[in-house]
Amino acid sequence: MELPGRRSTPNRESRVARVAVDVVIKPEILDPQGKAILAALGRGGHSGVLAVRQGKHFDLEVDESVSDEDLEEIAGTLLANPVIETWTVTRLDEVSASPAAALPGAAAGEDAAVLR
Amino acid sequence: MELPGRRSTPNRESRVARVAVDVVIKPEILDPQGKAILAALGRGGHSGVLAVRQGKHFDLEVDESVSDEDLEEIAGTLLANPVIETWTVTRLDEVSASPAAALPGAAAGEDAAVLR
Amino acid sequence: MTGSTGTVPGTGTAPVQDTVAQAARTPDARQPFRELGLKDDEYERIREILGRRPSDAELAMYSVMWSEHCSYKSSKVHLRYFGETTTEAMRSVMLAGIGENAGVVDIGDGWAVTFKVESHNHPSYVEPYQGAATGVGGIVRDILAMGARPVAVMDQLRFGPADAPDSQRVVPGVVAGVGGYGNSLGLPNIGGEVVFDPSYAGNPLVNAACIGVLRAADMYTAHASGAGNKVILYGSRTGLDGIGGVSVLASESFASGSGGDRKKLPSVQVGDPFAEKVLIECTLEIFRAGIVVGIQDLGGAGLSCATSELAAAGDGGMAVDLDRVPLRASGMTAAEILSSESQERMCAVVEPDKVDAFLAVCAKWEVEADVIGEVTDTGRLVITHHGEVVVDVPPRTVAHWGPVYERPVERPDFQDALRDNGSGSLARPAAGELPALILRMAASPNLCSRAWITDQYDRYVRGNTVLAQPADAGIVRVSDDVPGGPGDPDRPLSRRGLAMSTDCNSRYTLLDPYTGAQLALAEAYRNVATTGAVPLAVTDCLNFGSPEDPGVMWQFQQAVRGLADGCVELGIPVTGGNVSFYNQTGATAILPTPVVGVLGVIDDVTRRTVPGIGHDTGESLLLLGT
Amino acid sequence: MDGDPAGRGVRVAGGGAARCRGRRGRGGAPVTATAPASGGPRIGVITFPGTLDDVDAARAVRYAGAEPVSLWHADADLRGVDAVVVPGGFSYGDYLRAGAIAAQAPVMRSVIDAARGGLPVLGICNGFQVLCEAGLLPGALVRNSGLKFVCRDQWLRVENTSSPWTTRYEPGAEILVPLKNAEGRYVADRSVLDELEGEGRVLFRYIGGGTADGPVPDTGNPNGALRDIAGICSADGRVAALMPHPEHAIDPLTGPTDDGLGIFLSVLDGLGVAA
Ligand SMILES: Nc1ncnc2c1ncn2[C@@H]1O[C@H](COP(=O)(O)OP(=O)(O)O)[C@@H](O)[C@H]1O
Repeated sequence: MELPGRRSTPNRESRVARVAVDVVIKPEILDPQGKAILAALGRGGHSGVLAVRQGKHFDLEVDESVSDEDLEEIAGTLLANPVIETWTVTRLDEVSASPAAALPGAAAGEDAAVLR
Repeated sequence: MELPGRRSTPNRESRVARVAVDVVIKPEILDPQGKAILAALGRGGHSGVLAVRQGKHFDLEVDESVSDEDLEEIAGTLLANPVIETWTVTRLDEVSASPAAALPGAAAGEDAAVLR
Repeated sequence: MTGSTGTVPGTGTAPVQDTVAQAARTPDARQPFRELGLKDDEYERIREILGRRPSDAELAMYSVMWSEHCSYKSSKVHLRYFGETTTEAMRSVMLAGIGENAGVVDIGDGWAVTFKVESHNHPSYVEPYQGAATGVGGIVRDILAMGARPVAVMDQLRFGPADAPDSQRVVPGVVAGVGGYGNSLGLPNIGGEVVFDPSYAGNPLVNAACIGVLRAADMYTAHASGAGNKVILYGSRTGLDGIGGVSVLASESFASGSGGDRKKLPSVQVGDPFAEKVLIECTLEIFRAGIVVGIQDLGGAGLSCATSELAAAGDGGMAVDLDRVPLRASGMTAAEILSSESQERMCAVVEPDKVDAFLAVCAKWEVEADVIGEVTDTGRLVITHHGEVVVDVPPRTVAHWGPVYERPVERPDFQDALRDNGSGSLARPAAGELPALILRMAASPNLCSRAWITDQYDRYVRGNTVLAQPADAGIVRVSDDVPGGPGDPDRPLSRRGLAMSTDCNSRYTLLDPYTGAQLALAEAYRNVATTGAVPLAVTDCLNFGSPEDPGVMWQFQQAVRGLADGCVELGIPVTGGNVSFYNQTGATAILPTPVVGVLGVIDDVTRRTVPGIGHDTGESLLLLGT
Repeated sequence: MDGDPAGRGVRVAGGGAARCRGRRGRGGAPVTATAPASGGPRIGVITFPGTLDDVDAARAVRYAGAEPVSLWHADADLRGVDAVVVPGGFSYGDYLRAGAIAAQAPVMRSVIDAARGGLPVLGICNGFQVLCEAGLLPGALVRNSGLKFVCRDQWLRVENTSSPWTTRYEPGAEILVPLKNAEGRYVADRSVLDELEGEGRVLFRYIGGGTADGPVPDTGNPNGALRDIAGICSADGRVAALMPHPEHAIDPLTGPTDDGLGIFLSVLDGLGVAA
């Protein structure tokens, strides 16, 4: 069974790296979601939270052919919209190529099969 | 002037902490956005990217009244839906209460204030 | 009210701000008026009006208000033709016409309708989703400002070739933006257009229309009268987004630059449809409570426009204290606060004893509201910031004294060749080729199903949509949203409905702008009439290239005349519209695209004609006309 | 299977709740609202900031013969209503997650309590999302698999006709109602899905998009919902929710059919017995 969201089972020999890309709306641009969440936290009694900005978080798995420059390009052209967003790229721990290990708690189940 | 998107200008004496909360959809649940991005990366020649999952990233500023348990509760009851998502809470550097310092790269006061 | 509330922070690091006093002291200080889009003679004119150089804040105000987008400086002399040709009979249905936020038409039974089309072309090229979304947001606020409940939207789209690489970015983004915003407002999308043509490749057109319904007696106009009345800004906070959008983006070029030395800011506005939905309900509740004198939406040119237009339409002056404007960013200059195009804001004039009631309604909807000034009897618009006067101008000079240009008009040389290049020389398909030809045509981007687009738009919400896609005109039942709520037994459902269609074939318009505009009018008129509705009034959105090109001005002049003459012929008035110039890539203009919208009324929506042929066997097929 | 079968006490309003497929959605006079007798059933309709289809839900309640009572998100008082509808829209802009912020509103705390005490509650679209986020129904609704907002006429099969909200339908009835959402894909753990199926708590399943003439082939599930689930209910059946909009199918003038009216008539039948 092919796992969803994966190009193919990577070569067992190759190293697969996990990369996190965080994309946030530029500070001068309105973040209506952050605003709504802050208000909800206030109503819920969490007045110690002073500010909230919401952005996107991407978990990537890349093989060793992907350089840092590639990652910057991917982030800046596809994952983020440079007109309104900024981003950070973080390489996490290198992980083994076993698909099961790459995703935390990825238990095969009915859903995995439906994910087409 | 009251700062927008901020409950109030924090007391200059108090410490403000930055917290990142990353929320991702559980692996067994379809992530159509991640799938679409992976396909677009393939078309764009980035075949070294093997998997993509999209989630949410929250930047919070909290005062010292907010404990780690509070953060867990905020993440688990509001920011994430435990039925479909998992989350991680990361306390970043403690920052001073000066709004300007609260956001990375917030060079001018203008940017930091726009947390709405 | 005097500007005594704020003082310059004594940090010593705060930038010295240009004030009116400073402007008087330093008459020769150089100002970046050209970067703000003002011509030398326009700048001179401002100095003449003020008897001194303008302060930075004044310069910002004049430059946005005198931009093509806000002042109609190139189109004004031609648009007058609409007024000149409107007869008394045509005028009789109009409660408000050109010049108001939107035209208002009497539809009988005490109901009135306001409707308008507007463009958001350039922003939608830069950032398709947000550009299109805020385009919808802007036109909806225009309608709301008339005191009407917005009841439906439509969108008119023009893109480059469907298979062009940039179309993959622009088309889905624009459609998602139109849907994302309109759907979240709960406004049914009842129709529109999509056309693909190479001339739009670097300059897509995103026009959006909105229809609103009000009781004729409840019409509001934007004016600030009555010295002592309070000026209230409510809605979202004012931030740095969209600064320079009007003077730079919506006029001369895509190049950005706000003129000051503030670092470059993106000239995009980000919409918050949720904030707008709440703003709509809050504003309608304010209208219902009768606690407002006049109201104005904040669109292009933000507070510059709202304050100067409100004051100019009133009977005195206005004093505004910018320290009371709730901001999203610290350290904003007066010029920035005045030019910000932050979305989802409105400005109201309220009698002092109604202010508390006004603020209470805002609090109920969790809408931020602040008194930022008051109406005065000075005849001047005086704006203070940090305790100093930064603007002191006669409001009409900002709002209405913009330059008026008689741009050169010249029929292009290519026009004859174009006209003579008829279809006569084209090969005719043999009879046997027709089936394949029809299939090819049906599959072409300009003729194929629009379901990919219309499936992303909510056409059902509010429950009054009687016709929408694939009909040629949309129909909404006049709202039953009246006291007592939907289906109130004391208020039986109205059977009255509104029909609207917008059309434009820009290839026809290129061949002959005069006739092209008339064909657009005729098509929209027919589309409304064939639903069973009676056409009543017209709005338009005139999308053209650079007015500095005499050939484009000729197209524009011809299209206006054609449309106006056609309206006389049909006996229905143009009640308002919008002009969008500078739609070109380099020296190449888009096809002249005068989008025409016709509004009609149907007395009994149950009698509307449903589109399509052959619902029942045995029906006859008749061909009418020539 | 055209026509209303006799003998089940069908109350006809505006052509009656469709138990069947095949009514063509054109023509027909608008149903005149029947004024409910005072003291008759009252059904609450909640408005959150950003709620859109509250006017439609109120209209549907009125069409069915009950009195709609508007309930405000910030007000915990349910005003003594006999049932509650949580309508569609984008409460709080759908920011964060659809329904997440609304689920914490004061009115929802009262709804949760009342539902535990047996008050019938119907969630429509955003209301379904709110009920899941509030823990009244299992599972969650996530982004449509096609990533786009989908507005279309949707055929559904009524899978359970014994819940208080579905008694007016014949077993296996197929109905056509509008669907419009961006986050309508129902997901839940397999064990939850099995439980729902086992207990007959799947109320509606997607069949396909189409017209009053019938579903168009290959258009089945509009959003990737697991097991084609369009609507579910609580163990006692009294809390029910669906993504499609029955309140937009109460009159062929403004919707594809009047098939949706049956939901509102069903709950009134139950209340009538109780009253
Ligand atoms: N951008 C759009 N937004 C909303 N509805 C649209 C849009 N484009 C087309 N439509 C609708 O789709 C249907 C078919 O459009 P079109 O093919 O342009 O019709 P026609 O060729 O008959 O003018 C019409 O009901 C029209 O209103």
